[in-house]
Amino acid sequence: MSNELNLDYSLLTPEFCLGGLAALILALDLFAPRFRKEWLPYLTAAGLVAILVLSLGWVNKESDFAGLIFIDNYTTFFRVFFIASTAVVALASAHYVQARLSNPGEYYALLVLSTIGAIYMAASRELLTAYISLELLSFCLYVLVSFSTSDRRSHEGGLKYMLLGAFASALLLYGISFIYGSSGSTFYDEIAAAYAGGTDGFELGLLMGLVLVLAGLGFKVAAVPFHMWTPDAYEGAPLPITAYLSATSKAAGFALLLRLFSGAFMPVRDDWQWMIAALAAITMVVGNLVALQQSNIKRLLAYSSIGQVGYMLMALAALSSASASALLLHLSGYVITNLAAFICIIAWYNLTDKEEIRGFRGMAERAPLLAAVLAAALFSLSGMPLFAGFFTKFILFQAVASEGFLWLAVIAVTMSFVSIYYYLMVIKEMYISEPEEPGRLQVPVLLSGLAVALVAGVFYVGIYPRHLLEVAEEATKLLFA
Amino acid sequence: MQTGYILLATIAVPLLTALALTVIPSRYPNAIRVLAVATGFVLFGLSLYAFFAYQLSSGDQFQFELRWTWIENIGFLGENGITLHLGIDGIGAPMVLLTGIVAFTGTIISWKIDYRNKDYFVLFFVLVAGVFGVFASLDLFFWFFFYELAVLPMYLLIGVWGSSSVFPTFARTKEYSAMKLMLYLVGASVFIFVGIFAVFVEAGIGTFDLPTLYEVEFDENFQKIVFPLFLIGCGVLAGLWPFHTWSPDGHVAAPTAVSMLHAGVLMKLGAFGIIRLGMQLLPEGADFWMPALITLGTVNVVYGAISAMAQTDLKYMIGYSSVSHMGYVLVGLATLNPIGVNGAVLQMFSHGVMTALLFAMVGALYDQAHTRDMSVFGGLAQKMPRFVAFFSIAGLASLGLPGLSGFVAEFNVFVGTFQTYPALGALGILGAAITAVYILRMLSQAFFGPANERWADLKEMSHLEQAAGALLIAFIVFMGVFPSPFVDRIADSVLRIPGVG
Amino acid sequence: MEAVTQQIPLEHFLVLSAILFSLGVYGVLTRRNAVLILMSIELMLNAASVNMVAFAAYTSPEQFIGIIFAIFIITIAAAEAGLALAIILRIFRYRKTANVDEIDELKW
Amino acid sequence: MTVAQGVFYLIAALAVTGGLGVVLMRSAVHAALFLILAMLAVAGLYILLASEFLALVQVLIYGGAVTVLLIFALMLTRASDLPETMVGSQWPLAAVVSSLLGGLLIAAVATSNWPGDVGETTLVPFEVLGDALFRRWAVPFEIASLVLLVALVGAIVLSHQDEGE
Amino acid sequence: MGMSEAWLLPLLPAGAFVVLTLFGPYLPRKGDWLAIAAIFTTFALTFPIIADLTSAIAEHGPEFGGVTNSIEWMSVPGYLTLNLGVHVDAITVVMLVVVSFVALMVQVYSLGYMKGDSRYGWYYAVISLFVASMLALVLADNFLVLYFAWELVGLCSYLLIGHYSHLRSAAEAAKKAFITTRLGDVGLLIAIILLWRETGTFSIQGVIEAAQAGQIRTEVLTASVFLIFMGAMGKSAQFPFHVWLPDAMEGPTPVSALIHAATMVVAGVYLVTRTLPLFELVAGAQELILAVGLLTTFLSASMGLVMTDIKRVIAYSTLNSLGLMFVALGLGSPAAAMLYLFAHAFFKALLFLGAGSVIHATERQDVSQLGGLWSKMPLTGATFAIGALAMAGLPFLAGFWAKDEILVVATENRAVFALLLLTLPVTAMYMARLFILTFLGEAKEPEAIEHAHDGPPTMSVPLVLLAVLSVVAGFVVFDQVGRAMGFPGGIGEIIFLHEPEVFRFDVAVAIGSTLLVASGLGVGWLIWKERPGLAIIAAIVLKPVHTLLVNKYYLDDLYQAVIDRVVLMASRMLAWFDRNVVNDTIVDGSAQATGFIGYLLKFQQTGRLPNYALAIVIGIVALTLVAFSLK
Repeated sequence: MSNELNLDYSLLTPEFCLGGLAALILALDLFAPRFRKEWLPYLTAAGLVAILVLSLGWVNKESDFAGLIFIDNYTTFFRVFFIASTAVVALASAHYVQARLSNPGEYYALLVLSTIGAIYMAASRELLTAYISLELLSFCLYVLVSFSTSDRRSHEGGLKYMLLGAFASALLLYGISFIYGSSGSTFYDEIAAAYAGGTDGFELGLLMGLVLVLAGLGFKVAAVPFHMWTPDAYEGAPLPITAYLSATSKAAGFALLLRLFSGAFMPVRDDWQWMIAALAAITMVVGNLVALQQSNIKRLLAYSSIGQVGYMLMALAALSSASASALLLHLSGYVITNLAAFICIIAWYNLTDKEEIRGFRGMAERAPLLAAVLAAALFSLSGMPLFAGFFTKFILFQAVASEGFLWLAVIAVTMSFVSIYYYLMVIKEMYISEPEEPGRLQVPVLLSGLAVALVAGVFYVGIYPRHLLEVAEEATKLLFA
Repeated sequence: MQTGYILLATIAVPLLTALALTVIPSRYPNAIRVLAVATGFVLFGLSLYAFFAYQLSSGDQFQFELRWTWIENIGFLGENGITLHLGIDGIGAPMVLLTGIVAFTGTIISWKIDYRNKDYFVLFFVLVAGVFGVFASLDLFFWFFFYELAVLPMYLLIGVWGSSSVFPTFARTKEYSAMKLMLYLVGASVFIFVGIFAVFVEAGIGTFDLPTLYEVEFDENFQKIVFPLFLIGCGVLAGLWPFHTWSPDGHVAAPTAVSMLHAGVLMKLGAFGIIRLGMQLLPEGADFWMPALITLGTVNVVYGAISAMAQTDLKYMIGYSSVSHMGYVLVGLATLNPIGVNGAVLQMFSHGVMTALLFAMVGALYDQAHTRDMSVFGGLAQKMPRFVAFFSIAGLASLGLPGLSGFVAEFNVFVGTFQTYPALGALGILGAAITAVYILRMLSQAFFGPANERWADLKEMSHLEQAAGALLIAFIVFMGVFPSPFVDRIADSVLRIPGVG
Repeated sequence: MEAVTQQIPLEHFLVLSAILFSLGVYGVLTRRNAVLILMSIELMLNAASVNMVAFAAYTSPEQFIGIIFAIFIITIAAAEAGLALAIILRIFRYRKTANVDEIDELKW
Repeated sequence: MTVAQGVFYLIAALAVTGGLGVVLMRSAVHAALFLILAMLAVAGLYILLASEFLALVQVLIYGGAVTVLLIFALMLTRASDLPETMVGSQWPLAAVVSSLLGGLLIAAVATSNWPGDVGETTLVPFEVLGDALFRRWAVPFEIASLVLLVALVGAIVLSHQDEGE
Repeated sequence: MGMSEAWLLPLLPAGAFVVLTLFGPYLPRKGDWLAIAAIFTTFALTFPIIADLTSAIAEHGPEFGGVTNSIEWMSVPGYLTLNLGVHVDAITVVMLVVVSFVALMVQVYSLGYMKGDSRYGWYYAVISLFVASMLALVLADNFLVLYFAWELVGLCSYLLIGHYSHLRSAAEAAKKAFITTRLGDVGLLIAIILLWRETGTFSIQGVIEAAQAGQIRTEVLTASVFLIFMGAMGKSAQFPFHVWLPDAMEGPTPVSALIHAATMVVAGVYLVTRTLPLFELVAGAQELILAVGLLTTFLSASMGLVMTDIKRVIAYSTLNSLGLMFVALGLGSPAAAMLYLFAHAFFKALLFLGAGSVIHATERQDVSQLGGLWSKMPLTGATFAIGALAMAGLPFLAGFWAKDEILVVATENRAVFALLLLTLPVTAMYMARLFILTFLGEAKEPEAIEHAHDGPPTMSVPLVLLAVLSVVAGFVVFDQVGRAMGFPGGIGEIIFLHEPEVFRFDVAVAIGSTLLVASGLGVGWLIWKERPGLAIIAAIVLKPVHTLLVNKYYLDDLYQAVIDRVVLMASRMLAWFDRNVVNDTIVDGSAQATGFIGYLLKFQQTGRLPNYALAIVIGIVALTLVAFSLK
């Protein structure tokens, strides 16, 4: 490392602002109790949107902070991505938190803080920074998952998530130590340079490190067999946090994985490619098959998200510039879709207290808009056209096939076909089954608006995905420079 | 004037209508109906125009071409990576016309739906757009896109507006049928999807544009491996035995207009796909696998016909007869000679119109009688003479009576089959005779004979239904008497398929 | 005096940490009390730190990234312990148990 | 055998003993005490590796704060004397798997020829360390502070709610 | 109007059909006049054609092959061309006259007979369509058009048999007729395509020329010929396809006269006549025709003896006649067959229309309920008697000449000759029986005949015209008759154009056959008129035979059993197989298996944290083991 470190703190402005926003929220919560209940989510969202706009200022800029944090299009992409999804979750939480949770200030503050962790997972090009960012995100999520006082499931989910998370980060750290030991550095580019010079002397150590890193990060993104916390944490967590888990936490894991594997481990591609391919295959299969047997919508979506992770891992296995942008594309499509689905579920839960799939009976009668949006989201997840899922899957699978992993693509398509069944089961309850009790439900404008906006996004990506694909392309271009 | 905007309109108009319908408040059901039928009429007009404005001697393989770049030069996509490339050849033209006819009559038939008719029409038009899209797309991505789009609304259309059937020994709920249909069709798309991957990767030119890919010479072994993917994938949709069981159950459970579109048009997508993706893209693979297809196709014909004979439910009988008739299409395609393929395409059109008529009529009856069990009917001819007349014409067309469309198509198929596989051709003709048996049994049992008191208050079908039926009959007779407009278009394009002729 | 690194091979440190790590893993897998599981995890974290420091000392002492890393590991471990204990205590308060085998309402 | 080697093996023995105690002791409090032993041994290793600062931190934070916290938690959960602290039913499989893992790890580290094995140790001065920590590694440092903040807030929230009940 | 414009003939009634179908209900009198006008014009137009043909024959001599005129219908360029075309030659012309004249008679007759029918207009429409199709059939220059028309006449037959659709029996009979003939059609279609495959043409003349030039492989030709014959057997109700014809009597009687006596059922004869050169090339083909013809003749003659339904008896007599025509064809004399066909059309139509008048007047059609009508309906009785005698073959009536020609031809084959002679008295007997039981003796149900009287002129005029023709039609075989009527070359020449020798008359055969017929009539008179007890005694003495005959040799029952037991059972089994094996087991089974795997897999989620951790470690160990072993 040269001596002239670039310590330009202005590069980190958005995150400082996020930190400030979190502090502001905490402070308001503490000192202005009257204010807190109604306005905090809106304040959070407004602040996040402002920061989002601010972070757009780094579009097409390229710089780094001390070699640790890289501000390039990839980072900017994920800044926007994470801040936006946090904003959505914050808004979606408004009614839920007010009605069911205490300590809203901490809730929103933790959401905002976790965003910083997620962003730096994407931005860091150094293992320590990445690790710490990961922990920041994880800590926030541990707390948020167990945030509900009254719900025993929340405690249990939190406990499992927390302990297993700590276990996984121990594994990750141990793996990182091998990487560090074998390359002499924790900077991605230096690791890559070291490995490019040959790995003959320390093959096994390197493999060990790769396996452990993969396990640690695989845990974060819920790859089978490191996934087992997922359904429990999803089910236990307060609903908006389940949405957040499925969106930001997953995306951040992939952001990290993508930058790490493309930046540091590319020279030893042969060593890890098959591992990820194997994980991808088994993840897709297990996630989708077990989802067939679920009766709780949160658990269903947990397993469905595991299945989706399998698809995304495929792109990682077939790592190339094309598949990386396909991965980003799919990730964005998936998150938008999933958030849309969760908004509907949250709204429905707010109104009816039901989260069993059976509880969605007659939703089309009682809340047609929500039902339509949820159906669209589920269709999108299953990969039906007009919706984002079709295009993103098409591109993703095609990219994987183009890299010589046709067999993985075949499994993916097959599993994607299996997934139709359980999505349709939900749609069936909503549209075909008779409602348990009659009467239209009054859905708050905020949630309806949010749902419509997200589903518009789903359509936009599904019908004219060119822009998003170009953005993803721009974002990943430098990873392979 | 030939312009690809016609084709674009056939896709865009139903989609925009679907969008517009979502805006109309559901408390104006009649406004919704009027808009739907008007759209159906426009689609009919557009497809009619596309069919007749198709120029016979233009020399271009595809006409009405339109190319909008959608995405290119990104990632693995090269120049013209994904383009909204529309165009029809002589095979696509009658298919577009068929879709127009069935969509229009389908909207008319759907007039009387009043349970959530807005949602119904929205889904219906999405389905229609998908079907038009498949027939008009010259880009693998969009082909697949529209294919899935056509499948998308099926679950709800059947699940919400469909009907369950209960028989003494078994029952088929609409949920079951809808689910099976969806899974089958999406499962079929798995094969197509994989085939598309393989073709794209193997071609290695970064484009999904079909005409461009047609220029590529694929390795023979590759063709042999990939062709079955398209064959099975598309074959499922075409009701290929033994992947046919979705179709009778699905048709029975679906609401009338959806059955019409489904049996009439959607099943043709499969056969169309075998031509577009299979035969045109991978001629050597086709050559290698066609003996298998012709065998299965013959099984389809005979198996479907015999199964139809045992049915007591009118719709099931028609459903199995569709399996049988689609067998002719498959057999015709598998002959790989111009006559047989020509016959197959004719049969696609013919069966489409005819089966749409059959389903429309069954629907008209079911709406009044609330049963489709042919053994409880009798003497309907006295109460509903026009209904019976329409039904009989459809039935006669389906048993291949000369002067109606079925004969022209089947005759070509037979002649084509005899050129290469005389024994199978004879079996096919026997299948036609069996068709006569079950059709006539049904007519005799349900419609003739002494009037049954139970049905004393049945009324003649409505004027709307009569209009729809008359339109369909007009095309059945038109093609039966004057097939040249169809054959001229089809033959020209069939002769361009590599490996045929 | 010869540096320690010349007297003791790097592998010895690594093997020691591997043993500690495996013990920690074993503890996580077998202990039923959540607090004891946490303790086993701390053992694993220590093993990782030992690795880091050993690698730092042997392979790139001028950069001492490993040492920095170890500092952070300790920090995180402490925070982790605190947070985990809060969660465990709450579970205990509601269920009167910290036995992870009994905390299995969420399954399947 | 040099002094350093002797010291190393002694410390190693202590560390392993501590580790074994943590995972095997029937009494939870005893296990905690063995954890302290293991951590102190690790601190010894740090000193051997010329990282006094780290050793200090290890003793203070781990040996002091963390362990006390753990013991405190054990007391609060009144778990020390209950049989449930003993091994779970999957211990045979766990034993096999962990020893396999251990074996693989040892095989990996032992057979590897780690690059850049310089063979000399330099003490990292406190000020250099501090400088690096606050300049070069400022970002992780900041994030770590956020992590601590989150842990703090989290712990407060989670226990505060309980009292609100 | 010459032979080339013959395509116009079918178009006239076809046009009437279209107009009647679309606008029938809005036309005065439901448009019957339009149908009759169309058929009358058609009939009138046949004369210029005959004149054109006879002058062409006079000009070109007997080698004149006819005139063909065709247009393209559809084509796959270079592979398949389908033409629509007409071919006019001697055989065609005979058929044209028969069809258009009988059709005209029947339509006029129907004015009275069908009056008041609820589907009067539809009846006329279908009759028009039938005439159009039948004309197209006989005019067809290629197999495709022939098949086209062949199927359409079948359809019209179906529609008309089922005209009284409210009767279960009519609906069933219509179905039976269509399906049975369709089975034969399968053969015809296969033959057409096989021949096309060999020769590349659908043209009948083209195929025959190719066959004669030896361009068709023997096995294909053999197969085709037998398949063509199968089609002919179906349409002409030859054994074993004969079962539909008696049932077809469920239709209105004029329809039976037109379709099931004079025209459609002889289409098979016409087809074989047309393609006889093909049969001649195949060993055994003609013998088969002969055998089938004889068998049908015998079966039907014997069954005619015991039937009591007036129309059915006539139907069996039709079978009898059709059998004779096939015998003639089998003996290699199309001229004899055509001659019989020509004469048969008139007297059989006459018989049916006469029976129609009886039914119309009495509303009964079982001879056991009739009798004594002679006094009430003298005109009907007289014309019916002429028809019956012509059928029996009494000298100088139309049937006589034709039958004798067949016998003359048969003299070359003693066995056949003997068998034919045997049928003569039987035929005469049952015709006598029919006439006697209907018109003579006591009325068995007096109230039935109380108000019976001859029909209105629309019904009687056709009867009279047909009766006249039944008497004189035979004379056309003599060229002098034709010349007298102003046709150059005579009419008989038309029929015998392709025969080595024209009409032969063997006095010995004539006398012999006349004696046999007379004895048959005499026996009939004796049994049913003079000694009615004899019939009862015979029925008792020959009870097994009687039962066998009444039950139609149990053939209908056999067929029904095969259909019920075998075909329907098989189809039910297949449907069961499809539902339970293909669908429920294989399809649903694989879906359930997938679900079951999911069910098993979900139990990995035990809810216990140590298990989760164990899974993670196992995953790591497994990956590492594989990774290490790969190295």
